[in-house]
Amino acid sequence: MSLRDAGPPIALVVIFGVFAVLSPDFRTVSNVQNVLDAAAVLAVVTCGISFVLMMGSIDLSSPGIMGASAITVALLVANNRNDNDLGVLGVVVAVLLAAGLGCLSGLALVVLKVPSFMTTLGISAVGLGVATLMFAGVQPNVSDTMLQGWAVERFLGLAYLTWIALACVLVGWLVQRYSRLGRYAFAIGGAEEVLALSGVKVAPYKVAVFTMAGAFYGLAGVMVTSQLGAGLVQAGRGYDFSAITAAVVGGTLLIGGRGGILHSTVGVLLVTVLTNGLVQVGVSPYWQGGVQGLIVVAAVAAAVIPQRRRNQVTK
Amino acid sequence: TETAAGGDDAAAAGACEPADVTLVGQVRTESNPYEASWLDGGDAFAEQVGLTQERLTYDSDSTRQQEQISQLLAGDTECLVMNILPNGDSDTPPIVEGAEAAGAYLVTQWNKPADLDVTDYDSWLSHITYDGVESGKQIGDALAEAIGGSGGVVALQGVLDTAAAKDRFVGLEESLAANPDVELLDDQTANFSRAEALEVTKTLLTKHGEDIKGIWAANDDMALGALEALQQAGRDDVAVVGIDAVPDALTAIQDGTMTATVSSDGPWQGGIGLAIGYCVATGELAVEDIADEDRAWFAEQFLIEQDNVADFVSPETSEADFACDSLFSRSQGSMS
Amino acid sequence: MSTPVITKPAADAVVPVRPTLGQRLTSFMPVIALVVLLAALTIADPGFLTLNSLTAAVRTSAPLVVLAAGATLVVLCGGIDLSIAALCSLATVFFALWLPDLGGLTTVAVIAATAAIGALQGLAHVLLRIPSFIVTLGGMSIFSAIALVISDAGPIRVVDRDVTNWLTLYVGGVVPMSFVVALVVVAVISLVLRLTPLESWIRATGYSESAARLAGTPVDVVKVAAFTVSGACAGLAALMLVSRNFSGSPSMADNLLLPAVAAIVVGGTAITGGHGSLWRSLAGALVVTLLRVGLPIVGVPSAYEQILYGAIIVAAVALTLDRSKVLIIK
Amino acid sequence: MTTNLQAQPEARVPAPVHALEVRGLVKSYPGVKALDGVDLVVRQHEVLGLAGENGAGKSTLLKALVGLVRPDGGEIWVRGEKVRLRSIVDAADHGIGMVFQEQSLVPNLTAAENIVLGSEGPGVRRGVYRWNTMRRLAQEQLDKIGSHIDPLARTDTLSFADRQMVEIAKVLRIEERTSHPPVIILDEPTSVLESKEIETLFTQVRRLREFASVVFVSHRLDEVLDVCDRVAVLRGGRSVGEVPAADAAPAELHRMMIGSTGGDDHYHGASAAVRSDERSDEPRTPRLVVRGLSGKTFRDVDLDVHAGEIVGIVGVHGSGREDVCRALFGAEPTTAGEVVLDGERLDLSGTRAACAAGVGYVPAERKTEGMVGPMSVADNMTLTKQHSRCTGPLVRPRKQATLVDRWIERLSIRTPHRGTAIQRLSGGNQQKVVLARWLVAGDVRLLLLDHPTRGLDVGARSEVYRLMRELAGSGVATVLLADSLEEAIGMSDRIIVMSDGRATTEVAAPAGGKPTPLDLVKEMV
Ligand SMILES: Nc1ncnc2c1ncn2[C@@H]1O[C@H](COP(=O)(O)OP(=O)(O)OP(=O)(O)O)[C@@H](O)[C@H]1O
Ligand SMILES: Nc1ncnc2c1ncn2[C@@H]1O[C@H](COP(=O)(O)OP(=O)(O)OP(=O)(O)O)[C@@H](O)[C@H]1O
Ligand SMILES: O[C@@H]1[C@@H](O)[C@H](O)OC[C@H]1O
Ligand SMILES: [Mg+2]
Ligand SMILES: [Mg+2]
Repeated sequence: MSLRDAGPPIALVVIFGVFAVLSPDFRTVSNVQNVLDAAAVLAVVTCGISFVLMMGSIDLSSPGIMGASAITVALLVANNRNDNDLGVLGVVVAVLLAAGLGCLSGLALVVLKVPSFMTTLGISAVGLGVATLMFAGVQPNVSDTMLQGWAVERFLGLAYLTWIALACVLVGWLVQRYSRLGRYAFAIGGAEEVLALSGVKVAPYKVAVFTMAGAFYGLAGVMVTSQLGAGLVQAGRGYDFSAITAAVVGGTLLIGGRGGILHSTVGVLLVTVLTNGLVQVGVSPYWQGGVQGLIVVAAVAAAVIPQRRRNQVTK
Repeated sequence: TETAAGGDDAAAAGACEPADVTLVGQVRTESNPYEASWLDGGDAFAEQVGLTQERLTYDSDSTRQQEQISQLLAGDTECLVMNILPNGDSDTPPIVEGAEAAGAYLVTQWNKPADLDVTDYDSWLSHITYDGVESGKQIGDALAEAIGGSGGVVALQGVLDTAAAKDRFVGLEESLAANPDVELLDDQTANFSRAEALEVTKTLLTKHGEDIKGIWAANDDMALGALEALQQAGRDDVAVVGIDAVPDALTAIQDGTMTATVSSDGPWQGGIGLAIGYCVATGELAVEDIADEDRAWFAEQFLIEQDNVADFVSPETSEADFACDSLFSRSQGSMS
Repeated sequence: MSTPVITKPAADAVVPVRPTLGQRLTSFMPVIALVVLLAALTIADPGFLTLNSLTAAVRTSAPLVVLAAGATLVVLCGGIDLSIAALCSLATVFFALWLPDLGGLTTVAVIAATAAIGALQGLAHVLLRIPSFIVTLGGMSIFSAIALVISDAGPIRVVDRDVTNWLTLYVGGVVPMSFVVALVVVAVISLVLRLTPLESWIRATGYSESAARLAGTPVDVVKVAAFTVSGACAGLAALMLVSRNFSGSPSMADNLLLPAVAAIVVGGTAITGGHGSLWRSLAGALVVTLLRVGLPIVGVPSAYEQILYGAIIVAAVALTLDRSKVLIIK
Repeated sequence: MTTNLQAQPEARVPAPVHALEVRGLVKSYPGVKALDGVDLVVRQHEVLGLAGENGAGKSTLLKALVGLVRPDGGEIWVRGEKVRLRSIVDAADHGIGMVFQEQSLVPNLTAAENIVLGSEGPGVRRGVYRWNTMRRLAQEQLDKIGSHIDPLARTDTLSFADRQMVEIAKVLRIEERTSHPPVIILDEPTSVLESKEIETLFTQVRRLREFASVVFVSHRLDEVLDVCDRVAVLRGGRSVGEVPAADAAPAELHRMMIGSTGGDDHYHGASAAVRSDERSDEPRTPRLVVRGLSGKTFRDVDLDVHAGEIVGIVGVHGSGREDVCRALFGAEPTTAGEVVLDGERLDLSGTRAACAAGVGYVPAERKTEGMVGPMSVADNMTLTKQHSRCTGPLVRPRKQATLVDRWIERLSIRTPHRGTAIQRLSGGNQQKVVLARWLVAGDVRLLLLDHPTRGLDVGARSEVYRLMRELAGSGVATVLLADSLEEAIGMSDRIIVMSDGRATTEVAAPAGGKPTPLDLVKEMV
């Protein structure tokens, strides 16, 4: 990591330090575990969105895709609505469905040439619609022990879900570093037109990235279902903007071609530490959102100071 | 320049043929079990009178609710009956004024500014709600009792700018005053949401640890989220209470994992609003004949605990509930 | 200059330059999309196409048009303003709180305040070099918090309706005043851009900020101005909401953010900046409004409504975006 | 000189199979016929030069040869076989590859990845990168051209010239792709290279001839004649003839390009055209006085430029001369120093202040910094001096039209219309528009020109020279970062040599007393 990338990790350490000083409750081992557990779902969503952001596109589809996958998995594993008991297969189907929805936004982008901002917004609505259809007015509650166990059982002090998230980050990092898909996603953000001049057809890679992102959101939807013990249409509410915030705070910028999974993960931790810390130090619930917004802006400002140039373009 | 929308035939009560009546039920979303059951109740009533209900949802979006209603009122309003769940208190006045100008029959539930008086209007037939202060206090007391009268509790508030959230919290404060040994360790909002409640509860559990003996949640969805958090933290010594009597909460009470909830009867709410409107529209009931205390009233509610939960597991609405002469039988009295 | 060294090549005269039919069509696409949608809704429910119904729809669209119009300027500069909806909610609270003291001046005071807040965000963006996405995302949560605190987390009734009443009147008995105001906003801003150097400054900034800067374009001033107008528009939209709801509330307009951005994109304005116009956003806002109110009213069940909404906005953009102006679609 | 010393395939088989043949190629764009029936033959093992004015259609033709432009009519034959080239991959499979006029590397990838991009071969197995193989593959290409850059360096950390080398290394990958002798197209590869790098490139080109055919485009006609075997000339989208390089002179080529016996040879005769020198005796206050200017990449720079004077700054990469220019325009922060323009302190805080004070700047990176691509020629031209098209605060379209048309005429800008998007113009014509931007109002006092003739054809170039002199004649002070040493000498009255961020020497270059390039190079090292 170059000096340019050091801003967000430093900000993370500083914010962690400040909360640790301010609140004895914050600096306990169990709270650190809690922070890591709480970061799990956001980390998985952010894994997916990071590849999209690296391409210079944007993705607002996580609320819909997570909702659809949450309901799907809840209806496929052992539950109170039907006699299904597919177990892991149910998880796989939910993730595949999510990947399919992601693929649709990618296809609409490259085939219809509609900006991703819109295609993903549209797909989010479609996902919510599909989820609402399947929900059909009765809450599907999960009785599958495996899925419930993910949220409850622990290994080395961390919930299984947290280990799943760690695995996702690792996979994401490997994809980014060692796969053509990952490197091309990065290159598309750097200079898409050049790839075409080099004879690379970018469209399949774009579709693949959105598909992969969809799969990550799908897994995140499953994780939320595991945590809540029930399939909720709103399982993904708010994750679109929080994932983007986390990624950007960590240095995966919206212009594309910058940052990556590890950057974004730092951002996830930063955002989660903030949320947790503000409760721990007892900031009024009325002010929490505002203080969090302020600190995010300040953190990004601090991170960009070393990179500032006179004729720099900031969008 | 004068208003174009709406007809001048306002409140020509009782002129409608039963077959000409249009029934509209509007709630936030069909993806919430309580609100979905509300619309189902509306359907049941409609079927009972040989009509269908138009189901509208606005996705917890106040502007969208207003937009839908003004579009609705721009159509044929002569025999229009609306049973509406306003998103928040502030959403009620424009709905009421719109209905009044268009002459559509309106019943609202849950949210209304305290100083807005139903009797000032002709088309706004009735406003129904549950006494939030009362329910907040009831579950507060149940919680205090469950933890043996003393110990620390935390509160999960609803969407901060709704009357339901505020009233219920006032009820909790009353309960705390009556139980001086129960201490409120912390209060946070989880926006009536199960997912948010899960996160907030986890954080509160690490913050206050063993001090937490009970969790007071302003609705059942949050209570269920809190239960998940407790399970994940391996805590089975914490009492949890909520409001709404959604099926999952009732199951939890049966299992003994949850302590208490207060009934809100979704199917009945969905039917009764349409029934009042229908009776007036078809002339079986005149607005002037509705007693003032029935224009804005608290509906009957019950504290549900393990001993009486069986009575509430499958809420039934009967045709009798919606008969024009017994519309107000569940009233617990006028809103003060 | 003396002897012309370069001979004029003959090729120049060969092909006349005239926009092709296709090019002409693309600039009308937003309107075409609107008409097609209206026709489809009418076919689904013939009762939908009545004067009353259209009047209600344009009245409904007014705040969205104003919000989208302001934010279009920011988008044209290559940025984005995610704070408009939260700022608009905050402005409704300001209005309700200040009305008892300021009376008739409240309108001016609220719009000035939101313009100033917009300017502040613009300054933070250009001075601290933080992406507008982040500045305004932060702004969004900060404004919500402020609104929540100063309103004591609840709606505030507006009892004195005289100040906002004019917005609820109808011009000629049919055209809602609030929509007329929205049209005036779009027209005035568009004209000012067209008639002054502002338009080329904004486009240059949006298409290529560094080239614009090196050509001496006042890039920073232009951006701050765009955020200021966007803020002012949020204030004006707040006024329209208050006139309609008789109250201010800390979350009143929050849900208008995505529809407003959708309106801009559906109109065919490039989210990457440079290309687009306020007229397009006007058409886009009408399309979005028709979808929001039309689908449920013609009886589409709520789950299908969301699916249709998603599919139609994507299709609409596929129709309206002029791809010759936007080379790379991100 | 490189006359045909290398082995040419002398064996004249009855019907010689050409590496590449183009017959009657046609391509129209809205408002312009870019190719109007071009015929062209590229023989096996030759270096073919392609000359033509800006906008003559060279790039369009070459893009058609690599499948990027779909021609409206005509035929392309590769090694005796008629082909349709649908994409760049298609062309590569036929053994045709190209280095583009505008740089085309992915800035945030490594040089190695750029070199193998799109044809990674064993560098990627089943979608998985094998970094070591990738580096080796890239190193092989870099070795071919003797470049020493680190294959794993991120491309955006490389200098412009190094990036150009990466581009050439990349196109040479085509050798690996086909068993036939490839055709390698270089569209203005030298316009941004230093003389040493140019020599390296030429060595490469000559090496390539042994196993490939090369098509080479440059506006430096002496260079074209130097490296090529044969030169074909395009004019107005038509082939107007060809000459063997051995017995042609630049002037002759130029005549073919413009279709008339052009005037004097401005390219070589630049130093002759110098204005009155009576003023050199009496001392005057300089128009621009720079004292002790320091910034990130330069220190303690002193510089005087008189009204009507052209001062060239020369220096190698990293000499800091570009940044000095940018600093004077307020586009680069300074840490110390004072700049006075016409007796008034110049505000260096931003570009706008500089513009207002009458400073103009033409950046070297035209595509990203010089122009706003999708905007019209007219709007690009009046972007800076808005008042030139306004009355009060209001834009007057008629006024703008008249003004812009006058400048289009005056600088012979080839554009279908003033309303055409500037990105549709050829590079040279774009540059003229960018230059015109500073002239439309007639109020510029100091012009900072960073490679103002980069990519311009001979005619356009002399037009720009003439313009610079005319401006100087009207009192404009000019700072010139020239495209070549010859240009610097020819155009400047004085030359400042910069190295390592400092102005080291000053060399007078009055008309009649010009230093030789060698004199300057001595000062530079
Ligand atoms: N994409 C395009 N759209 C419209 N016109 C174009 C396009 N590309 C090229 N042209 C026009 O075609 C003509 C030939 O352009 P081309 O780029 O081939 O010239 P060139 O000979 O390479 O010039 P230069 O020496 O300046 O690079 C020019 O008039 C140019 O404006
Ligand atoms: N070693 C050298 N021998 C001969 N001429 C040289 C040498 N180095 C530089 N020059 C000449 O000096 C001038 C500037 O050189 P250069 O090519 O570096 O320009 P540039 O690419 O714009 O500069 P830079 O890249 O400084 O950052 C040119 O005219 C070039 O021909
Ligand atoms: O749970 C309900 C909540 O969703 C609504 O906002 O208000 C009433 C509550 O009981
Ligand atoms: Mg060219
Ligand atoms: Mg150089």
